[in-house]
Amino acid sequence: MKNRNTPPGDLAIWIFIMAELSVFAIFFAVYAFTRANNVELFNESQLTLDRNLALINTLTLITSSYFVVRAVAAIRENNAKHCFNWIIAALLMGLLFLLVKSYEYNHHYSEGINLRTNKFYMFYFSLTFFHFMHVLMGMVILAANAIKTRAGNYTPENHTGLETGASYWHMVDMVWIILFPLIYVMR
Amino acid sequence: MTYQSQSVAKPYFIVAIALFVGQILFGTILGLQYVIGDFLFPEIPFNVARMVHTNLLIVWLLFGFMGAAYYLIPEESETELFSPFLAILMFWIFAVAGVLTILGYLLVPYATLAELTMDDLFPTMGREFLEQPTITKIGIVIVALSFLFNIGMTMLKGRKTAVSLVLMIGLTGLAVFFLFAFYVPENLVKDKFYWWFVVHLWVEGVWELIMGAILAFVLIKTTGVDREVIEKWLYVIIAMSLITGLIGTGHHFYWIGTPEYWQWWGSIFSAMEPIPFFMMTIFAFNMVNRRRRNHPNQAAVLWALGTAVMAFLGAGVWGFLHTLAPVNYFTHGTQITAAHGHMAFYGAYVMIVLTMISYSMPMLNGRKEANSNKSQIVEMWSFWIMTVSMVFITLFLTGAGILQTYMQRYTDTPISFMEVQDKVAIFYWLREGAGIFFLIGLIVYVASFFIGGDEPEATVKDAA
Amino acid sequence: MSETFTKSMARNIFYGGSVFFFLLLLALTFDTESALPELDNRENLTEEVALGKRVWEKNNCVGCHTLLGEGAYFAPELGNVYQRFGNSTDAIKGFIMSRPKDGIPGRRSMPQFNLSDEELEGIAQFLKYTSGINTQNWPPNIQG
Amino acid sequence: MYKFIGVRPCTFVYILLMVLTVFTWYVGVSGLSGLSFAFLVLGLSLLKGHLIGDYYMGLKTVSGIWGWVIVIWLILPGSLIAIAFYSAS
Repeated sequence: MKNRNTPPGDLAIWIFIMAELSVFAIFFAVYAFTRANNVELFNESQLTLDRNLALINTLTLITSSYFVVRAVAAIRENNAKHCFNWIIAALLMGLLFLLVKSYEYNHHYSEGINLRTNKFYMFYFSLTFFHFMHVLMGMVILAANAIKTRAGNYTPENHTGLETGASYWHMVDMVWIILFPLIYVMR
Repeated sequence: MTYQSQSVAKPYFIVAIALFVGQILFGTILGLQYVIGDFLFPEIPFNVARMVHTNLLIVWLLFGFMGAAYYLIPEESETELFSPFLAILMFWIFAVAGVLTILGYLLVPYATLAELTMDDLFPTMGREFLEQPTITKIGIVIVALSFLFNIGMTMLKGRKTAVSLVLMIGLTGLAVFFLFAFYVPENLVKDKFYWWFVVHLWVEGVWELIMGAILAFVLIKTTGVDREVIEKWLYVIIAMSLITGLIGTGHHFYWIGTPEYWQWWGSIFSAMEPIPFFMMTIFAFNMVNRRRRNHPNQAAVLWALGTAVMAFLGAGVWGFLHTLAPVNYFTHGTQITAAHGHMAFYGAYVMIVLTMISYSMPMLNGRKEANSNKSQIVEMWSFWIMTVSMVFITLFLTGAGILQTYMQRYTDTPISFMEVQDKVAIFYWLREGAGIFFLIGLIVYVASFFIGGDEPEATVKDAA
Repeated sequence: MSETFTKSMARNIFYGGSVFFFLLLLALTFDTESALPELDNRENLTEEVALGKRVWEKNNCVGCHTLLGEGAYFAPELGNVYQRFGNSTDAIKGFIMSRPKDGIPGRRSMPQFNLSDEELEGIAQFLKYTSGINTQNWPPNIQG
Repeated sequence: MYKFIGVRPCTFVYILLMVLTVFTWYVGVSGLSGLSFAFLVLGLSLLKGHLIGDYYMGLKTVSGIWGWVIVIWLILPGSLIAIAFYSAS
């Protein structure tokens, strides 16, 4: 049932989302083509990454995104309290993602691996760090949403602000869903 | 003119145009020196003429920006300027400092100027575009701070609009990033790296905010489109400018001793830098098409549309041409860069200042809304002569640049710089010709202020 | 549901986006700073080189030449002039000293700057130092 | 919101996303390589992205171009990645 012409949330965030997605799309494509010219280096370096931690992080982000979906559903059912709780749960999952990723970074740095080690790590760090900052940004937005929910600013009729934050958060999740197989699995 | 104090903008604009004339005169000297190497040598060597050319550009654009702010801010804030006296005082300080600096360039060798201004105490001279003696730089900071204080206080006591806020952020950023001009480390790589924090973050960062704000102001005034709509798009466009432009700084960090990853970051983000300029073009035409009134000042509307198009071509398209690292490897520091620089500066910043002058000068001269038809027609002629000339300057420099890139960099049997310069001389002659036409266009522009002054104001019917 | 596109959201994105990408620029700047020691040839940055850089600046050399591709495009690139002149600082000094005071009829010529011996040595050492910076293999060939 | 035996559609989608993710991880840790596995994993990820677009972002209820933005976005890098991996093998 198609009942609207524009996506949920403020159209301004969708312009922003499109810009962000374009950057990621170019980055992904450039990664793939650079890999095509350095297959051995990429395959070899890829093996040093921790796929288990990446799995945890992927599940974490999907779960977090799901919580945000429930938060929006809750406000539509006029339950601001549940909505708030769902957002907090989503934020905690975001925090878990950051912790796991930081642990991973720390591990790399302790081994002396950084942006400049080789082409693969250049892409690995650039893409994941760029995404890492998006998670941070998304959490700031969600936190603002949580405060507004608490203050009773959202109603079942009007909760565009929450939808805006939710859309951005799902975008961050979706980018990771492509990033995870591309960098950690595909070889 | 709604507020008396807006009139302080007038001397700023007049000096801006006078310096513009000087800039173009020196431009034609430079163009000639490209083909007649000993022209005016050793009295005015190339480096001095170039310094005058670029510094005059920067200074007159700053005069233009300040004049624009002094006109725009009171009107947006719906209040008189905080201190017209301070504005006039700063005008004289800036004008005198600017003229003295230019005279210093011309009258004594640069090394002597460095001695005279005691550059050794706090060395900041001798870097491209930032050649001003340290004392002049300090003067610029003082003028900029007083200026920001003046318009900031005006905003505080009046209405706060998105246009004035964005303009204020842009001008503040301009002052803040200029501070990097005082950081001149011994380490050449660091020197170059932070030099771009002035140059890039100006022209591909905060200046775009200034440009966007002035364009939005003129569009609000001349089209009558709802302010909400224009301001909304202003925010979206400048957001895109900074999103792409900040990391886009990386396109200057490919070959100056910085890590390789800048080639990737710089290429990806600067490839998106044309987007905000494209949006600006769409935005300007859209607003004019949705106009609720026909403004009698058609010249100002022409400038506004022109700046949107030329900024996209010069900054967007010509920038994209050589921004990707694999291309830039061959084109870095050739005439391609010069071609891009000329059209981008003209399209984005020269034309936006001329847009503002075109819009506000009639009121500053006591007219109600617009100049006479006769004057506007002359002004529009100057628009076309200058703009078409600039297109040709850019095309000829691009031709020279492509040949230079091929012969000196790309081919298997590269030949030396000076030999290549001889081989592409025809393009420099053509460029000089286009430059003369530009100068003629500029003379026509200046003439438009003295023509049709005693004729009645254009009305909507006449202009439409 | 009606279309929502508000000025306040556009403003928030402008502020948020700008801060976000400025922080990213700072992070990359920080990383660059830590990478520079391997790239910028600082082990050869002697007193003499520092003096040479001052000479370079005081005479506005960048007003005609490019250095690592930045500057004016009127005279040859100097980032690799040391190699182009056969890895010889003497050749560089000789060239600078021999410029005619009144130029060359009809052609471009470098001015005669009347540099002292100390300044000449400095500028030559500065250009030698510059040629040792890791520029990711730029320029493409010896012609600069 | 429409529910099926008391369960929201988004919950079904959530479970599906989790299962597909574990499968992708399994391909990774068991060292399965080669073009067919790369394409399988890529295809599943694009499907996951589409599910997020439709059910999480709510684009399923949007008609017109905005309803397609995520699909279009997925196809662009998706096909470029596929071409790159194909050319590398």
